[in-house]
Amino acid sequence: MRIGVFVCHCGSNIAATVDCPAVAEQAKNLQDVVFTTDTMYTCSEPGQNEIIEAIKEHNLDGVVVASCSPRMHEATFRRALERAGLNRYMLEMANIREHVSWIGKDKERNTVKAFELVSIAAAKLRNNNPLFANKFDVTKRVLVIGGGVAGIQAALDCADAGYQVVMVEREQSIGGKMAKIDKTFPTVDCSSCILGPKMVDVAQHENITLYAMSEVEKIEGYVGNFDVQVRKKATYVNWDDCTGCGACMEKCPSKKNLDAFNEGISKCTAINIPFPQAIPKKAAINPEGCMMLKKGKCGVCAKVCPTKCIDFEQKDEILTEKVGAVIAATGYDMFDHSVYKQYGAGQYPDVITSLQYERLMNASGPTGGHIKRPSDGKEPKKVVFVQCVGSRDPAVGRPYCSGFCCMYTAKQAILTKDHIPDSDSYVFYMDIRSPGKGYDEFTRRAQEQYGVQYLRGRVSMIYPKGDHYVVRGADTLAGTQVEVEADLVVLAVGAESAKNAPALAEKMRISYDSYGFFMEAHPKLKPVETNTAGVYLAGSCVGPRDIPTSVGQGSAAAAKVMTLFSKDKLESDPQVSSVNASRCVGCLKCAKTCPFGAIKEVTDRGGNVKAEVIETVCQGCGICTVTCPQGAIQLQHFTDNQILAEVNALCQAQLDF
Amino acid sequence: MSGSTGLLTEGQDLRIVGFLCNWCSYGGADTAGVARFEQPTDLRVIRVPCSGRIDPLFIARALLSGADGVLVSGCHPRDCHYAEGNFYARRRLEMLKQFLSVTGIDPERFHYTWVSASEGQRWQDVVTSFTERIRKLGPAPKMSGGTGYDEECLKEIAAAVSLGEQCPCHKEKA
Amino acid sequence: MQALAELKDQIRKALPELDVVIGWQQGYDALHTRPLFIRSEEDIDKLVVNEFCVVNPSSYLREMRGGKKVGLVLKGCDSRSVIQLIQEELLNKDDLTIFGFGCNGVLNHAKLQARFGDIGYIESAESDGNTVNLVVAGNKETAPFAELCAEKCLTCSYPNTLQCSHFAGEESDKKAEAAQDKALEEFEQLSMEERFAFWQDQMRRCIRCYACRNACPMCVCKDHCLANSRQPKWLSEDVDVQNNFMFQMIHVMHLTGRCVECGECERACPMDIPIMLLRRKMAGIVRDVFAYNAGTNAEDTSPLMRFEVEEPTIEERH
Amino acid sequence: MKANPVLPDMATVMEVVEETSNIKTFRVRFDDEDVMNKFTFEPGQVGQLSVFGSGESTFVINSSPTRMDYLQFSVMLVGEVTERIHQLKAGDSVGVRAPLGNAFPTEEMKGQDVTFIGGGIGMAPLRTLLVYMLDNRDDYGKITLLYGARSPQDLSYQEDIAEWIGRDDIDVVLTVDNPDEEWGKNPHEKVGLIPNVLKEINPDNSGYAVTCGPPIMIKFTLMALNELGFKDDKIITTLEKRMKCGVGLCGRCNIGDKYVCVDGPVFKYSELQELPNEL
Amino acid sequence: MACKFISNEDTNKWLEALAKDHVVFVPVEDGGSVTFRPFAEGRKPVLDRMPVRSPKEAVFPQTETLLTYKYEKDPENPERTAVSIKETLPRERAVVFGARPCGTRGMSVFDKVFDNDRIRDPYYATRRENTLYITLACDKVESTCFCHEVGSGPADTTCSDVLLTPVQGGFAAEAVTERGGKMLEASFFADGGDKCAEAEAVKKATREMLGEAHDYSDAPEKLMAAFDDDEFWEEQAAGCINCGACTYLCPTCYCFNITDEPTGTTGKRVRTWDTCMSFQYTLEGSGHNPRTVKASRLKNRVNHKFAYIPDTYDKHIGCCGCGRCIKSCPASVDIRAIVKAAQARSVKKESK
Repeated sequence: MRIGVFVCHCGSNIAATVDCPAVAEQAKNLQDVVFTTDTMYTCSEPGQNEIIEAIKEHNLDGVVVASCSPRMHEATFRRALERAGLNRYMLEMANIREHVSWIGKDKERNTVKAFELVSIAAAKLRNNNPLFANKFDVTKRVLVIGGGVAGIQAALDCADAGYQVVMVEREQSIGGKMAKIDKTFPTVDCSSCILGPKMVDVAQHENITLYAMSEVEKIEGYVGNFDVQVRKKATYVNWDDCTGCGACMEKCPSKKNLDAFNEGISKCTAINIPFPQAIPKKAAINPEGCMMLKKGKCGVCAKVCPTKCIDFEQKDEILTEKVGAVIAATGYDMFDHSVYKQYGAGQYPDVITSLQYERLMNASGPTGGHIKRPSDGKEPKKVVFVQCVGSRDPAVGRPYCSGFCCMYTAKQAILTKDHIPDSDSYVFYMDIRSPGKGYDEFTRRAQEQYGVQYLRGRVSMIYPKGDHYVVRGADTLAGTQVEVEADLVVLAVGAESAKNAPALAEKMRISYDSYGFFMEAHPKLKPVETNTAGVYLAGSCVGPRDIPTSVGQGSAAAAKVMTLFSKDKLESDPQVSSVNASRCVGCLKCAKTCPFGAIKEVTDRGGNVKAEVIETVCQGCGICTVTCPQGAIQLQHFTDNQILAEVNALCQAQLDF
Repeated sequence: MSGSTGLLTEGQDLRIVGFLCNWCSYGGADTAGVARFEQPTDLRVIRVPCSGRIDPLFIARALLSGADGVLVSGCHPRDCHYAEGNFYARRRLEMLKQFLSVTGIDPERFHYTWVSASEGQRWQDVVTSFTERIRKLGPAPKMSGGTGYDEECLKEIAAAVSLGEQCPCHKEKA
Repeated sequence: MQALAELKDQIRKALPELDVVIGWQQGYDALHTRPLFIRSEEDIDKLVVNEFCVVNPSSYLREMRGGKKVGLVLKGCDSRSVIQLIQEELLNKDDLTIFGFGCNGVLNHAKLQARFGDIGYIESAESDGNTVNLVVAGNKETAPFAELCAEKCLTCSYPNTLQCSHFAGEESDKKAEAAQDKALEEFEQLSMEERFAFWQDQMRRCIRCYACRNACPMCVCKDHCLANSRQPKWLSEDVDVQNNFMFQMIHVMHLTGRCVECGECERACPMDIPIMLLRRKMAGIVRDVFAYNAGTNAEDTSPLMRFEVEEPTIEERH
Repeated sequence: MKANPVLPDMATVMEVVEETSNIKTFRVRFDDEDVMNKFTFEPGQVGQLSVFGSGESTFVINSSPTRMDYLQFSVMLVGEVTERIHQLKAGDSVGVRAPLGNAFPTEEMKGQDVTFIGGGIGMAPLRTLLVYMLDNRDDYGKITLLYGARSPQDLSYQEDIAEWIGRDDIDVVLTVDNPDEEWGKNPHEKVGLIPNVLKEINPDNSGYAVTCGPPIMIKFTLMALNELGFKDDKIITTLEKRMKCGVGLCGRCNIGDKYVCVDGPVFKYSELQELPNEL
Repeated sequence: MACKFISNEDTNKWLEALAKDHVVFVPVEDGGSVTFRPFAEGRKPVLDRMPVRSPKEAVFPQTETLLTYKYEKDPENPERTAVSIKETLPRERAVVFGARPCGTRGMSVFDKVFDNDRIRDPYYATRRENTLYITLACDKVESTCFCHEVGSGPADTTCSDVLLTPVQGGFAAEAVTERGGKMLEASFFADGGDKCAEAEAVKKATREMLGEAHDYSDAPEKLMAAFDDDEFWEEQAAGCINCGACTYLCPTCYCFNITDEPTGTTGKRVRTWDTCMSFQYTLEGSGHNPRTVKASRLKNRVNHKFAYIPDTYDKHIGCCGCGRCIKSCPASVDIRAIVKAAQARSVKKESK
């Protein structure tokens, strides 16, 4: 091998505390080093040209650059090598700036250290091999999981860009939480008025295929080439023919079923369309309530259906789709406040959740927008809002802030005053978190303009007294215990990860935190990417998000997908693991520890089990290399021999000749 | 095999080998550099993609070959670039850490920790305190000697060879 | 011996369904047994079960992957290795038939040798479980069993074969009260320097014959051990203290959370190097940190093959 | 015999020829001119090539003793040592221990027809004998070469082949498994497995057949030669074994009580049949 | 041969005297086992037990440096690198004291292979020339002893320079070679007197303890006849775990590996004991391996000792009968039984 060593002065950044010419001179003695030099700015145009010329002139097949951090300029120098016709992986860098010149003033010791870092780099380089990227096709279709506002936005952006979109929605209609909300903060405009048109766009867009009442069963493959199985749950209604006329709902005798869309504050029929603006507007039978499905008697809906689309024999259906990218926008669920025994454990009819309250206020809700107590239908005059129910409370395993409760509580308090002008509202809060455009002004308006009384303190107990409730809590500002009598108590429940989110994460081979929220590839710099290439995130599946953030992330994820799809072929990073089949004993421990599912079991010609790396899925972490007891699976560019060469260069005693 | 030590000049710096993951700790060390946080010069860093790539045996190899200390750092648990690498690393490294004592290699010579890319200050603290610790411990005892001809034997050989041709019974045959 | 007769009976009944049954037979002298591979009826009578049945028959399983129906006569300690291999999916439990019995412990040749001179001079030895009666160069000798038995028997928690398909004779009650490890405790009284010097001296004696590795039932890499590889090259061919010790490190690390402490490595060592100290230490750490006992639960997962996001038993390292 | 049979002589790489994607030919000269001048060997003998720090590997000396400008070794990339050898460039130092082993029975073959059948890297030992015979052309009868490889790009010694095709005192037939578009335009370019093409050529069975190549090819070529009526003691092949010392000490290349490194690598088929079955 | 006497006390003094100008390998207690180590202050020879390791290591150490090399850059032009190599012939003078006759006899195989008309290995030959063997005749036998069956015996003098026989109060000493005779001129030796007769009686008694000798003379032929009987070899090898204990402890096993061990720009080429029981031993670069299964590897070891060496070297059995391979085998594989089985196998086949 013929190695060239380039020691950069970085102006005086390195040269001030490292004797660069001495490092270059000493490096001449290293094995296989045939050329060394020191340059003022190696990364500059002339500096790079010097490398290129030296490669050609001295017939180099490997280069060590001693300069700044590889995190800074590795890509730069790799390109320089390529321009000179060398493989980009025949470069090693010695970080003599951040790790040497900038952290020590002793020039003599710095110089020794710099030389030794060059030695390590050269020792590793002697074990480097040219690596080549594989090219593969991209299926330019995207799967969007979840039809909430984030998913809708992502789907519409991708579809508008001309890509096919497959949207999978677990519920009967898309729209998500936003569809249930009455008004949005801080503008207090009608939620369904702004969401509705987008939902219609989804239904009508020629590039979008929507599967409602469906869930992702399985995802296999890798970026650009995912095979997705979708389970389309039985609705007992042939949706191709259903017109959403609602005739069935009118005649259905089973009318006491849980109305999930209305958060359980009202009942609905067994065959149902959840709300008038539902997309798709199709009826579905709840098998738990349907007399025909339970007892084989009834069938009224089938009789009244004008298109004869009722099918009691319908079964779940598995569909397969090929996509190149996945956007997960599975949203969140509401915290179940029944764990709070002191708040009545969900047993008091007039202690309700904030989302139930939204349905009470909503004109399309069960009360037609009139606020009525669930217990007796009376209009409440005193409404107490309790914040941080299931937020910022380690005792219930929810130490995080759900972020948006402060805002919606203020909104609900304001709306309460709008609906019932002679009412009084009280809010128990811990802190008011209102960062955002117009947010703080909004909470202030609730207090100052609408006279909502904010009490800073936790509520310790709610108990019924006569036909109303006593809310006992602390007022930490006044330093007293307070008791407020309420006709209705609204618990501002926090957000938690969607049910089954961990299971879905495992299907997508992405990670999730201990609360079940999906992990982004980097919380700051890669907020919508995951560690699995081709899988992106949007909205509250990552953590509680308000509407504008969710919409923004939907667009961001769509933009990532479009970037991915802008290429006809993808290149896989060759710094991935590779199995030496002749050493592999097929124990498959590597496959068991791979976080990405990048290792599969194969059988060789002799019938022996071997491990094989799916190069496009492998992310190059090297966990497998450590797991493999035979050292048969090696992470390219960071092989055992490469790292051992570095260790030996540092520690091994040199034999006297 | 006696011979000069590896690269590190004896007497001056100690041989401290660092294994740093590319995404967090190597970045943290860079951050410390950018901020000009002064550190002892003894540490030599080997960059690996992930702490999950660090085979405890690399550390064993370094310590057996004569390293005075080994410092490993990765992303904080939960912040692994590869999601799970440092979770595996934590278990593997902890096992080694606790095991070392039985081999007679002072476990204090090995330390593993977590430093994020933003924690330049912390990196400085980690390097400084670890280097101080190793300085206190001094150079590590070295493994030497082969089978058969052991240390004692080598001395004997030297003595015998110095006698050379004086050896009475060999003169005959020569 | 009741158990032996029952074992033979059970094997005889099961043999038609099996390709081979591995057990022990008398070796070249009174103190040695050797593995027995029963393939036909007439082999069954060669079976012996006594305090010299030191070999762990499951070490031979690695050669038998691939659908062979294998029967094994196993001591309690031996059976743990099979359970661990099943857990690692290296064996198919349906291919195995385990014949179990209650073990009263086995004798240790190195201890016999240390006490009575060369093992080759001991003509016979018999144990009733409490005392051992020997003939050494024509003279009769006796000694307490506990002083001559394998170290593992002193700390044995599993004298009866685990997860066996057939159990012969009575269960053994030779369970050690507390699994305290006196030898290790004693060793850990030494200073770091003394320990280092100890291993330096022991590793000087190692001849790198790899008997420890090849006798280990958990070494499943077969012919592809890292130690014999040049790509990757972890070890030099130099047989010296550093490389010899490095091999022990490799073995211990690869056995972390897998070692069933059967002691075969140390027993196989022709130089009698006490390498089980290292393995017992590691097994102890695994027990302390992960509350995991290798080879006792085939449904479990070895600690290094999994993780917890929060590790309450691992001190956070700052 | 040299004083120290395991001590190599220092030599320098003069030239490197890239034969195929994984075969390179190295031409080396001893550094000590005296050693170079005194060096002799016979066709078929092998040498150990050292790259210090990686080790030694055995290769046949595929130049001919009739042309002593340099020693030539062809090296296929298979492992650690060959990887380092492939990194050698002109001017680099190597160690050479040669000659080792036995040679082709060039005396006994005089006056006879000789058919060469080579496959892949197995052409190397044939090349030395072939060049030797061409340089002593009058001593031998009709010479036929059948050389096969996977594809046209996998044929080594292109320069030599071009020369041989041009001569009228040797018949050359080349065959490949995977032809390209250019292949087959000349009559000596065939497609198919070596044993099949051999039967097609049907050489005169009274002479010698020398064959070398991968084990599976040898197996079927020997069968074909038998079928064609060649006598067992006139079929010659070379064996390959893992070797270390090359001088019959280290033990590993034995087949029964014979050592491939001293009793081989050249064996007659009749001799092979005498050996225990452990190839 | 003249017979002399040395008292136990003087033996120690003699060793001290020898150790002044030799490396004197004596059997000592070494962590529970007995091995040969250089005689030094505080190391007490153990002469009533057979050493675990064989005396071959004095002349054929487990790791022998064949040469060292160094890559050196031209200070003017780093493109030019010179490699220099240095032959590292051993220079030690040594005495092996207290090896058993069987172990010493092991050298006879080495002598034939490493130093003959065809080839002379200078590393071995130099050490052999510079090493004296003072061998100790046996007065006890072990269950694994079978020296008498392979042409040796408890008082075999093959390859020894001096033979000591334990007698009351010391040793009867006989010179076997001329240089051995020189050694016995040392002042520690008295005339043998009636100790000589005592020694002869000890030798005779020990030989009698061994009993009748099995005849291995047709083993080469019978083993070769069994060569292709895979079932036979699989059965014999079933218990073998393919470690190298037998070969490394064997006084006659001489197979080795040669590898380069680099340390930066310098390094060495070493010769290390290798074992034919290992898979790597015959693994070829192409991945082909003529001995993939342990049965074929065990077959090679047995055949080498009982067929190939006798066939090549005038019926000299390549086994010295010390029994180390049996005694130290983790699975108690018994080479005697295997050869006997091969002999019996043929009988069975022929009788059919």
